[in-house]
Amino acid sequence: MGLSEILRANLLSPIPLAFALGVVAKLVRSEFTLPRDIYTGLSIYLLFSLGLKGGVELAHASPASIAWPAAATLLLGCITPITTYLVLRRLGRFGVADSAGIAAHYGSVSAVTYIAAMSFTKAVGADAEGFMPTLLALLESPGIHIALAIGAVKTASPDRAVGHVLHEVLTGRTMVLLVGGLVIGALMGEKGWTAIETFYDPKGAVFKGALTLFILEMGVVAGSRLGDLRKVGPFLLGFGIIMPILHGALGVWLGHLAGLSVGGATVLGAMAASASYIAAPPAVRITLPDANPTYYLTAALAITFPFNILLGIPLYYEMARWLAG
Amino acid sequence: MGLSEILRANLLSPIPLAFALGVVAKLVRSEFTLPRDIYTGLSIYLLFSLGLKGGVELAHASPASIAWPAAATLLLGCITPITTYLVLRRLGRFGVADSAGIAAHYGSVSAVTYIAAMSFTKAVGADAEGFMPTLLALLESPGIHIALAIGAVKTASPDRAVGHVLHEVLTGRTMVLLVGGLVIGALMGEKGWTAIETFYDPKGAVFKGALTLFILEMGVVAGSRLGDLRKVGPFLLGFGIIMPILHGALGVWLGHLAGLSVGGATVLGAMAASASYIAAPPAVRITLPDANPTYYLTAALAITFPFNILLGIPLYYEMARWLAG
Amino acid sequence: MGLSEILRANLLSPIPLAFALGVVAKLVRSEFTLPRDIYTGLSIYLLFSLGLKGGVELAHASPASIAWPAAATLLLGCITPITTYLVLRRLGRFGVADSAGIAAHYGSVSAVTYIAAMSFTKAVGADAEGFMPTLLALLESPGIHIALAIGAVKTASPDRAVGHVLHEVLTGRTMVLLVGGLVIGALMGEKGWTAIETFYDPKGAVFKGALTLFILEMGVVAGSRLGDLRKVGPFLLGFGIIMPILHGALGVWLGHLAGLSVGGATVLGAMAASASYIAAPPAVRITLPDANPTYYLTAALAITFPFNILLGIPLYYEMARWLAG
Amino acid sequence: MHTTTLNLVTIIAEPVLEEMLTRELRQMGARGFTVTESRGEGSRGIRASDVPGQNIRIEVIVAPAVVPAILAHVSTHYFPQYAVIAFVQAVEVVRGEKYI
Amino acid sequence: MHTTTLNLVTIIAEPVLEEMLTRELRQMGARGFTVTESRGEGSRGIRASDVPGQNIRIEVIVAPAVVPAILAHVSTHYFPQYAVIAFVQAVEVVRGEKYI
Amino acid sequence: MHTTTLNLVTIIAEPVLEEMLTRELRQMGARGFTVTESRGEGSRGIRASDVPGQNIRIEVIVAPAVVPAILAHVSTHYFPQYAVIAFVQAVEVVRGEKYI
Ligand SMILES: Nc1ncnc2c1ncn2[C@@H]1O[C@H](COP(=O)(O)O)[C@@H](O)[C@H]1O
Ligand SMILES: Nc1ncnc2c1ncn2[C@@H]1O[C@H](COP(=O)(O)O)[C@@H](O)[C@H]1O
Ligand SMILES: Nc1ncnc2c1ncn2[C@@H]1O[C@H](COP(=O)(O)O)[C@@H](O)[C@H]1O
Ligand code: NA
Ligand code: NA
Ligand code: NA
Repeated sequence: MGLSEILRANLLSPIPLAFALGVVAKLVRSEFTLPRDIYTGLSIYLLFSLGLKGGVELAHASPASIAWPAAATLLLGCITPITTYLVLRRLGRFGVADSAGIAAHYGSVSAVTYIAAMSFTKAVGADAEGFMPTLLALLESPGIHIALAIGAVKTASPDRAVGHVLHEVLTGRTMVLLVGGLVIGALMGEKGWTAIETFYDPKGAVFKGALTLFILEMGVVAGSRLGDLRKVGPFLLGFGIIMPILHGALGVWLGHLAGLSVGGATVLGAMAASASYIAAPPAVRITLPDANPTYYLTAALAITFPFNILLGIPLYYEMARWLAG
Repeated sequence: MGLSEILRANLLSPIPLAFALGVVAKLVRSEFTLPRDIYTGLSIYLLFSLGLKGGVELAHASPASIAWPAAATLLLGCITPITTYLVLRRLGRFGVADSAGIAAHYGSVSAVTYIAAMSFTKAVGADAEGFMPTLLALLESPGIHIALAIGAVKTASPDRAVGHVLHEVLTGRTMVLLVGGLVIGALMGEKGWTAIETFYDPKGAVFKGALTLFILEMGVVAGSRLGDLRKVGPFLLGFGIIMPILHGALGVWLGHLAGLSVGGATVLGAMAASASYIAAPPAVRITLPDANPTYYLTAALAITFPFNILLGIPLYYEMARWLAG
Repeated sequence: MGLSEILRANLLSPIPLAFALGVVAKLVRSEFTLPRDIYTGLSIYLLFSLGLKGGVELAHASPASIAWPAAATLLLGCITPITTYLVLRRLGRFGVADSAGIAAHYGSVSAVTYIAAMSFTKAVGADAEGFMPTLLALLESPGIHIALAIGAVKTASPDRAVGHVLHEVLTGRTMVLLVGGLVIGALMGEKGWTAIETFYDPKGAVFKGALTLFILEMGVVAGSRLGDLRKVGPFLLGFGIIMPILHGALGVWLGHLAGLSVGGATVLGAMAASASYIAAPPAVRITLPDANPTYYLTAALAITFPFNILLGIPLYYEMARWLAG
Repeated sequence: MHTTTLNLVTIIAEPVLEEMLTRELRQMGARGFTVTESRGEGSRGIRASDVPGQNIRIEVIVAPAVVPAILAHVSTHYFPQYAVIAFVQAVEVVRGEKYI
Repeated sequence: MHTTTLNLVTIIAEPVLEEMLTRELRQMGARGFTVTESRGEGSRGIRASDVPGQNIRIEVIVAPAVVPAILAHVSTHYFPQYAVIAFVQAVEVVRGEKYI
Repeated sequence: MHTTTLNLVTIIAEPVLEEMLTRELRQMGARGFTVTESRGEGSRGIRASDVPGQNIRIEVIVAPAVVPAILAHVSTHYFPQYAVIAFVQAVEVVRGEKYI
């Protein structure tokens, strides 16, 4: 189908619609919100599902087939925080702390954007490789570490916390559930998996249903940041859309070189284009207190995330198709 | 099957049994209770499910087929709060605040009673129309607004809050999830729905299972109000049973006139007969501080709700069958 | 299959793996943890599922077939707290309070160990009787009552609380959900059950999936107690492994005499071998303040529970097979 | 360390009153407030939430001059009809100007 | 605004003690109490909940005359064996009679 | 009932600071602390959590001698860049030695 149909189909899929509902709820000043523990519980469930399924697939995959994609992912984890930092510092004239803080977000990855990309590729019949969750785990922390390192070096920041914070990122919820899930999934094998598949399968209705509720709340959170869009200024607005496109293109291209399918390259592009809003914010808040949270939270949550799930992913898909010729 | 069998089948279905268990737990002074966030999470899930499924059905329904039922529903939303107010004020000799406060509850609707009616009609093989959730959304707020307006006019109540409160009702959890769900459901269409059906289908096991837990907790809450039954006096006790029957009959009749099936008329009757205990209480507490919460909470939760799910719904069904001749 | 394969299959099943992940997360000093309300909500769901399914099965079972197994279970509920008390007091030279406190834990039962035993027996094709949940409910409280009675008699303990505490145990979450579920399950029958089976069936994917998350958190909790292993001393370490084996053997043997199948005897053995960590701790803390919680919590959670799900259950299964000849 | 003596007013109230109370406190001169979920019992058991006894605990640091107005307000608008209590303490704060 | 000076006794304790403590406080003359969930660390790490460090924070406003009895009670019945602390402050309240 | 007069320092801060603050408080001589989840508003709305306005409320009972050090520490390390406030009160405690 053509781009326009693809876009339309994507916009009318549950993920963007649930996100829009959350935003609208905030716009009409509704007090609706998902209880915090439910929100956390859903994110735990979603991440663990990704890990488990990824582990089951990993057991099948040949090391060779993963090696290059893994290398490409790590490379993205090193490049994207630096490009982000330089663009903001040089072109955007942002301070060191703000530039490094935002770089930590864009150097990491958004699991929900990843999920949206996976279901998009499936919907258009271009399934990504089964080992993608492994790449998701690989992309989570390097970018944050590099960005915080840049920040620590460039600022006379009180490093009383840095070491502790890096450890927190490495042992955070996302890593425990993704990596832990990968190991469990790989060890328990098909037999163990089939017994819990209906509950944990990322392609199943339970996962998709829970995801819809989670994204509804993400919409509420993003909606509460819309007011800040004015505060962040035009440069960051543009940055929040153009940077993902550049990182997305880079991700798709590296994925292509690494031998990923069209679907796989699309998802890797979406991962590179996405910005973390779970692991990065607290880490940045503690190590770069001078970085303004309004900047990095608004850019990641209220600009880049919606752009990716609404338009970015189909765009990266087109890029991947074009590269695949 | 005959009424007695229907009653027996209804009493032995999960909903009344779970409610009874909750009440019994309270009677034996058990400290069992569902964590508050879980309770809220479940209600969010249940309401969103109703909205989504209703939206999918709505996409199929012809405007014509809904017009009259919708009109009938709105009419009920205007009549029931007034009848409630007059009965309490004139016959019951209740004060203005108490009468208006209780009217706000009985003028609105209980989503769980609606769900119980839907599964009852399905069980007896008289499925209600697919667009019923739309009617549920329509009946939610008018009654509250009218009752509070009566209260504001009749009392020299500090209206410093009324406007704000009406807005809260219109943008409350129920409305966001029902209306928002309806829109999403209608937009995503069959394709989007089938991907999440197992999770959200109100006729499915996940929905019914979650509902059972939710009602178990409702039983606990109602059980903690049994002690108040003595406080509310004989009139309110009778009111909590007779008023629903009258409103139920009116709802069934209007539903019948509006062209609803036997199942649809039964459900509309149950909606009219039910009393809200989610949206109404806080609204009344703020705008009518002189209204005694013990009255409206006990009547709605400990009298009318159990009556409807145990005996009321089968009764409304008999009325509908009788009208359908 | 041989014991080694059985062990291996058991170790690589989701339950032990999820538990291990939780422990490892704590070992790497991760701050990961399931929100408390989610943890509570999951335990409520799991217990209610066991009760409902057990009730459905109970409706089929003949009183005769349950009588002896029930008697055997109650007997275990009277013996195990006393053996525990004597072993700790005489051999272990523990104080009265500590001995009675730990006895209250080992005299009761761990629902998760029960579930692990049920799914183990199913996995090896030796399904246990359908009425096992009834036995689980029977074993919950007698042991706690007896142990606390011993403690109250032997110490000049302020009995200002004992009566109240015993009531709390009898009306606690576990009893409400298990007994209540049994009654509801028995009353609603097959028809009611099939409507919610996918959600509540303990052999289904939803139950198993939720269980995995619950056990992941149990691993975290147990992991946070590993440091205490040093504090409890060598005797309690050995006790936490040898006592279960003895109680397990006793349970298997009594189950065999009571006419249970190999699977049923295995599960009864696991129940007898297990130690409660939900109902017992608060009861002991209030009535036996001199008992050191570090002892009973560490023994039950960090020693006996892992031992049972990793090695104990397969062992009890071998015993049962051997007895069955 | 230079500190200033101000007043900490604690208001325990039914949850439905949170938004109204905090808005009014700001109007009466509070520069901020802290809300904590709590539960409790008192002379009057009534609540409009189906979680009986659920309360909110609002803490607000203000200049002593503002206290009488706050107490008068809650006394007239809330004490008669709602389950609400309020109490005042003296507290030492740094950056006293922040709260005035 | 007429206010009365009373005492606010705050007791931080293990969750299992909530029901017993609040019941006893009422018996000792408290007209009400407020409970807040909290967590903490102190000299004694032991807890009987598998959520280590979970605590409850009980606040009770009473007449000064009642304070010694409360402190004596918690000192003898709870301090030795449970993770419990208590501290007292003076507070100004409206409707002083409400608490006595 | 013999009691000692000590100081209760209450710090309201962004959640991300909890571990750092409690560790530093212990280093400065606190024998324990109590943390309560809360939410609030103040002059500075910024937060690094996507739950805006979520706060923690740290209570620590210490000897008066320790208070200046604590206030100085939060003033220099936290007030400039974080949403943090602190206030001090006098409290009567039993077992005064427990906190020193
Ligand atoms: N003496 C008291 N000490 C502490 N808190 C109290 C006291 N009396 C009332 N409260 C709190 O104030 C709320 C409302 O009190 P009341 O209006 O008496 O029902 C109660 O739910 C308690 O949380
Ligand atoms: N110095 C302190 N400041 C504030 N809270 C404390 C202090 N010491 C103990 N606590 C609280 O009292 C509880 C029990 O203290 P402990 O008996 O010392 O373990 C702790 O979990 C803390 O919540
Ligand atoms: N005047 C006040 N009274 C009570 N709490 C306050 C006050 N000002 C600030 N706070 C609390 O301190 C936090 C940080 O304040 P701020 O740094 O002004 O944003 C707020 O979120 C409130 O929880
Ligand atoms: Na990225
Ligand atoms: Na109604
Ligand atoms: Na046992």
